[in-house]
Amino acid sequence: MFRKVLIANRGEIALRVINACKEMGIRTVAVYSTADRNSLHVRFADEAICIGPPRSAESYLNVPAVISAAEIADVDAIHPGYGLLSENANFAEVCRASNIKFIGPPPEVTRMMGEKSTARQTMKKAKVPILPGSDGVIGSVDEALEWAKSVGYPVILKAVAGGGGRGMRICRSPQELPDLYNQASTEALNAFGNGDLYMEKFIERPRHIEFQVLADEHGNVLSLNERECSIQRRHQKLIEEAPSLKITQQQREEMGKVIRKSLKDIGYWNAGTIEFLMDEDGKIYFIEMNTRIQVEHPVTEMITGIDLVKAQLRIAGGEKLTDIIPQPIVINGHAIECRINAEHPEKFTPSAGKITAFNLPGGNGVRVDTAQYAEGVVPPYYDSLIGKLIVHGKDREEAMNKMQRALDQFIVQGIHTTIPLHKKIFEDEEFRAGNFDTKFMERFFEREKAKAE
Amino acid sequence: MFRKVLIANRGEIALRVINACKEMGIRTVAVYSTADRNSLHVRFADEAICIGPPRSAESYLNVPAVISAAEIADVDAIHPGYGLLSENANFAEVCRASNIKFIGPPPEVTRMMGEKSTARQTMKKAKVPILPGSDGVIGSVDEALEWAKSVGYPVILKAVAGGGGRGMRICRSPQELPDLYNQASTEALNAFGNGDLYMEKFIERPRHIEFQVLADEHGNVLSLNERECSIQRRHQKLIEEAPSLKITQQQREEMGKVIRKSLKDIGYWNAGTIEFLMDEDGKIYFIEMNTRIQVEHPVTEMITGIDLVKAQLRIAGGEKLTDIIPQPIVINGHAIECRINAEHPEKFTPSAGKITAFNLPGGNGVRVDTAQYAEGVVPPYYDSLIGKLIVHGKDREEAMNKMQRALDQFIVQGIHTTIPLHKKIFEDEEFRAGNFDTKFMERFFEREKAKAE
Amino acid sequence: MEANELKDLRELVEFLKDNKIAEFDLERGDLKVRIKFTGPPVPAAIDYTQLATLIPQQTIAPAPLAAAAAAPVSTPAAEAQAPAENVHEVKSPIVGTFYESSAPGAAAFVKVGDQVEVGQVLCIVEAMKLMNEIESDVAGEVIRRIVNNGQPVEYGQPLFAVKPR
Amino acid sequence: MEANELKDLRELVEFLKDNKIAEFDLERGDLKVRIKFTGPPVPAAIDYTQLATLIPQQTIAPAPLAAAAAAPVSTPAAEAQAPAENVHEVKSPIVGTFYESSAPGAAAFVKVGDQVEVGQVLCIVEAMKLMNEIESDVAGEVIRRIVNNGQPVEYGQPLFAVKPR
Repeated sequence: MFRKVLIANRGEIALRVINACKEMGIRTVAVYSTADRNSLHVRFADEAICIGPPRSAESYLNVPAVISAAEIADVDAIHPGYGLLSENANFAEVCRASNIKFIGPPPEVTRMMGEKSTARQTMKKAKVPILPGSDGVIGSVDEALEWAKSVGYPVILKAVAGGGGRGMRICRSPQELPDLYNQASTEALNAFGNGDLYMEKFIERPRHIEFQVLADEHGNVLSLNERECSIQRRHQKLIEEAPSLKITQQQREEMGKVIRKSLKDIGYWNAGTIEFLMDEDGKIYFIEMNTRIQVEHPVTEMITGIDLVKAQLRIAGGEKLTDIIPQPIVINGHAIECRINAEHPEKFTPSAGKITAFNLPGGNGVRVDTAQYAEGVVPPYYDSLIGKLIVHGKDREEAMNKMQRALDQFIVQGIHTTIPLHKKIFEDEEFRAGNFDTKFMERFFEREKAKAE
Repeated sequence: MFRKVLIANRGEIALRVINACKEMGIRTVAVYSTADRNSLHVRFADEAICIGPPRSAESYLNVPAVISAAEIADVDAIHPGYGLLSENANFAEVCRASNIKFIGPPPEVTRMMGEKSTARQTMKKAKVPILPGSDGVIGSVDEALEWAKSVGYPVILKAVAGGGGRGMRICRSPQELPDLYNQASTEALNAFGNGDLYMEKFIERPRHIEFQVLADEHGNVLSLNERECSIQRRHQKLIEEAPSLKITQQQREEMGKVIRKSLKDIGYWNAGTIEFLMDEDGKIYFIEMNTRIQVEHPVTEMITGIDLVKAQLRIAGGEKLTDIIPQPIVINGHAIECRINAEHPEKFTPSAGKITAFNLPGGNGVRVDTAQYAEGVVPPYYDSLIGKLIVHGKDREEAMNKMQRALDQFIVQGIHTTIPLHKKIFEDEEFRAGNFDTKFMERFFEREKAKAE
Repeated sequence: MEANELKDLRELVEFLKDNKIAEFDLERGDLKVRIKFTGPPVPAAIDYTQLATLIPQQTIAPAPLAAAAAAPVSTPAAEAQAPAENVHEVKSPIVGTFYESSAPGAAAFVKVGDQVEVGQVLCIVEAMKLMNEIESDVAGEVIRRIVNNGQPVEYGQPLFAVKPR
Repeated sequence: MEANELKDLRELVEFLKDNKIAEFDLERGDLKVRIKFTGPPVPAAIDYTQLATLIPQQTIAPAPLAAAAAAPVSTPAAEAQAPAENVHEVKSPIVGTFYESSAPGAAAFVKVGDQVEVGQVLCIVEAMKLMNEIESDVAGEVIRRIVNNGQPVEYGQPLFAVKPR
């Protein structure tokens, strides 16, 4: 196992990785910008090196600074956390060239999965279900009608040269298709000087489902089953849970097989997440792969009992999955995570500043991952996540009740947080019934607005 | 289920019960002394009633005040926590007379188990192994030699009228018995005016092992297996863990059977703990039964996944164990608890006062049960426990490592706590090897003293 | 400055602190004094990280008690009012239910305007079916009855305001 | 000022500090006293709930860095010393290893006592095999080299003390 690991990140995930290392007897090196001098990841690492001024580009994203720190501290490996340099293939390559183990997949795979169309083609080849698309220009209304018939309505027409919603039309029946096709093509021509269109299957009310995977460097792959992450605002996840109410045991097992085969084909290793959209019929379609640990990894940890960050470290250390993970993987109860962001709970404006009171909930089945503390400061330079509140109950009902009592006891003063928003979501009937999709928050805000009037 | 429950306690256990009630949709009523006006159990209960001045005798132990509060708040039931009124059979009787459900065993059983000799006889009758004793006066040296031979050396001679160690002798061989017998008898005669002696088997290096039980009001009893609580200072437990390294699966199952039968015979219900001493050969002997929830209940919760306080509430609500507890009970990993006391870590003098900084550890597998907070005050009137740090790992090694990193992150300033002591214990080789007994702390302090010199 | 002036100043500052005064100016004849205390109003010590004081304290005040009572009751805010100068509050020594008279329909032990003596019974607080007579711990005029007949009261809750004589 | 006046003043100031007074004016006849304490609420106000400042900060200071270096190094305490008045510290703009000369055995770019100009190379900080020349951002006399040859330095770590002219 590694003797010493540098954590190229900040905030709760840096502390999460430090904790895993400490519990494994690995020495830890934190890096930090001058804005984070008093942060807990600096406080609790064995060593800490200042790598630059507050702006991420000059510190946490500064590859030479991070690598220099790693060389000076003489570490064996670097854990990138999530965000920042975690999916930067160049950084992984520099690590390799510097003879420092990058704790993540090989740079070639990261690069391949970072290109959306390459990833799509790769997954398609590996028999992972992907969202049906025309994979090329649809030249005429007739061709469009035929393609739509083959995948079923609704479909979406998109400009090949497009972006920002222009040249885009959602089409729900063959009757309206010809007009919409012509409108979209004209709009695209006017906007981009190119009227070419392509088509995709459209999901009215998709759920966001993702599968956690672990793969060792010896070709073994494991699916740790799904997480449900449909509660999002502008594509930012707010609440995640596991398991999903909508994934059947059969689907879980089938996906496990598909994922094992596809990632073995690709040559993937370490932790990763494959993201899917689920349509109203419960069918799921690949959208993208994240080649790193995710913010919401704790919900999987709670129901499987597997420490994913420790698994990452052991995989990078060359161990085999069979030695790391007791199998078969059993799902135990239900876990939910709320992201606690330093944001105004209604306007979502970031809220940096000094925390004046900080009370963490505790007790049975409650986990808090945070690097904040009473009298800590939330600097304005980085993302707004200041903590994660995770609960584990014997079923979804118990987990929701636990979350409500824990949210009541999570007190942050001095800055705004999303805690009041979470409290309202956990009182929402649609949320509690579990019948939601990625459009949930839009409907929720409308309901809240209606209530307020 | 109950509509409203009064919690007749304070501190972390009051908050623990409040949390369980909240998660079950039960309304909570806290009671408090004027010294606890700003406590979190008051803050987080739905209602709170001041029942008297700081001294426990005039508030938390004041039966009329507690019952009045219960009547005024119109509760269905009272949860007594641990300590205070929890093993007061009179209180349970007043509850019954007032038509308020007491969440605990019937007062008759509490009373029976509170009398040491009755409890011993009861358990003996129910075939629970008890520490061999002469059960009466040993009238002569010859009788003493005969009895000692029947149970094996060492034995202990005790004055029937005794106390405080006078008239007490540990005897390790038949050669030394006659002299010791005469010395003890003379000493007893001089001290108490009565030279009568009785004898017990003596265990040189006992471990303290206890079994957690749950019983419903329909005659069903379950053993939730053992906890290891040998790390004690002057009979105060400091560290508890589960499972015990020294209990074999066979012993666990045998004890389960014996316990089920004996508690059914007694007519026990609700949660309870049966305490044993284990001798050097791994044989265990009943010493006493606690007829309440224990401080260290979380370690059992962590490895069984069963919420003991919720189980107490449901049992008191009349439910059957088979509906409450998924069976069979499986032991999952290893859990350890450190009691964080407001005490000087070497002198053990209580340390009341204002907390000026308070940082709780979090992350995977870490649970904190506390009612303290930054800027909170530890009043001088009550016991010194201010929090419990519980960790859960896949094995004892992981749990110990997790405890070490969590202790490093548990920061309390303004008062003294036992955190520094715990840190040292977790570095101790004897503790880490698990080869300890209830005399561990004496040896530990000697080693520490030797190190310091 | 002379010794006794420093002594005077000491006294002045103590007085200002006791009265939570932040700034003080004095001009008289040729004497001018100006004192300004540091930052967060000096002696007051607003302990604003005290969670319990930060948060709406519906649970700490007797609000739930009040809510539990059938009779319309005074608001906790009113109950929590600081006693005005020269008014003594007789407080409940136990948890229970407040009664102004010895039996339903009987005359109240005391009414506003009455002169009461030390040891005179003011009311009853019932706890566990026991009627506990609450005696005045001061001699003076009853100027306000703070709780309503039949209302639950907690330990230390003010029952009567009495102007001592 | 006379000796006993200074003594009086000392007493007055002690007194004001003890009482956390920020400003004090006194005028009498021809005597005018005005005292105003500097910045952060006078002497007390240690922000003692700041965890990061509370705890032995071995990890925040460059101690581990220093420990990692083979060469004997100055203690972090010394490095952390506040610069004396009129001394400018040239700080490392990057993380890396400090070298006083362009090659082993070559003469140091500068030595104590040298006059340096703005833009003059003072040393090299090596990061990822790249030799980064560090230029002076002030003109003046080099009065101290703060780090040792071959020592790792972090961002913002003082390298030289220069007395500007």
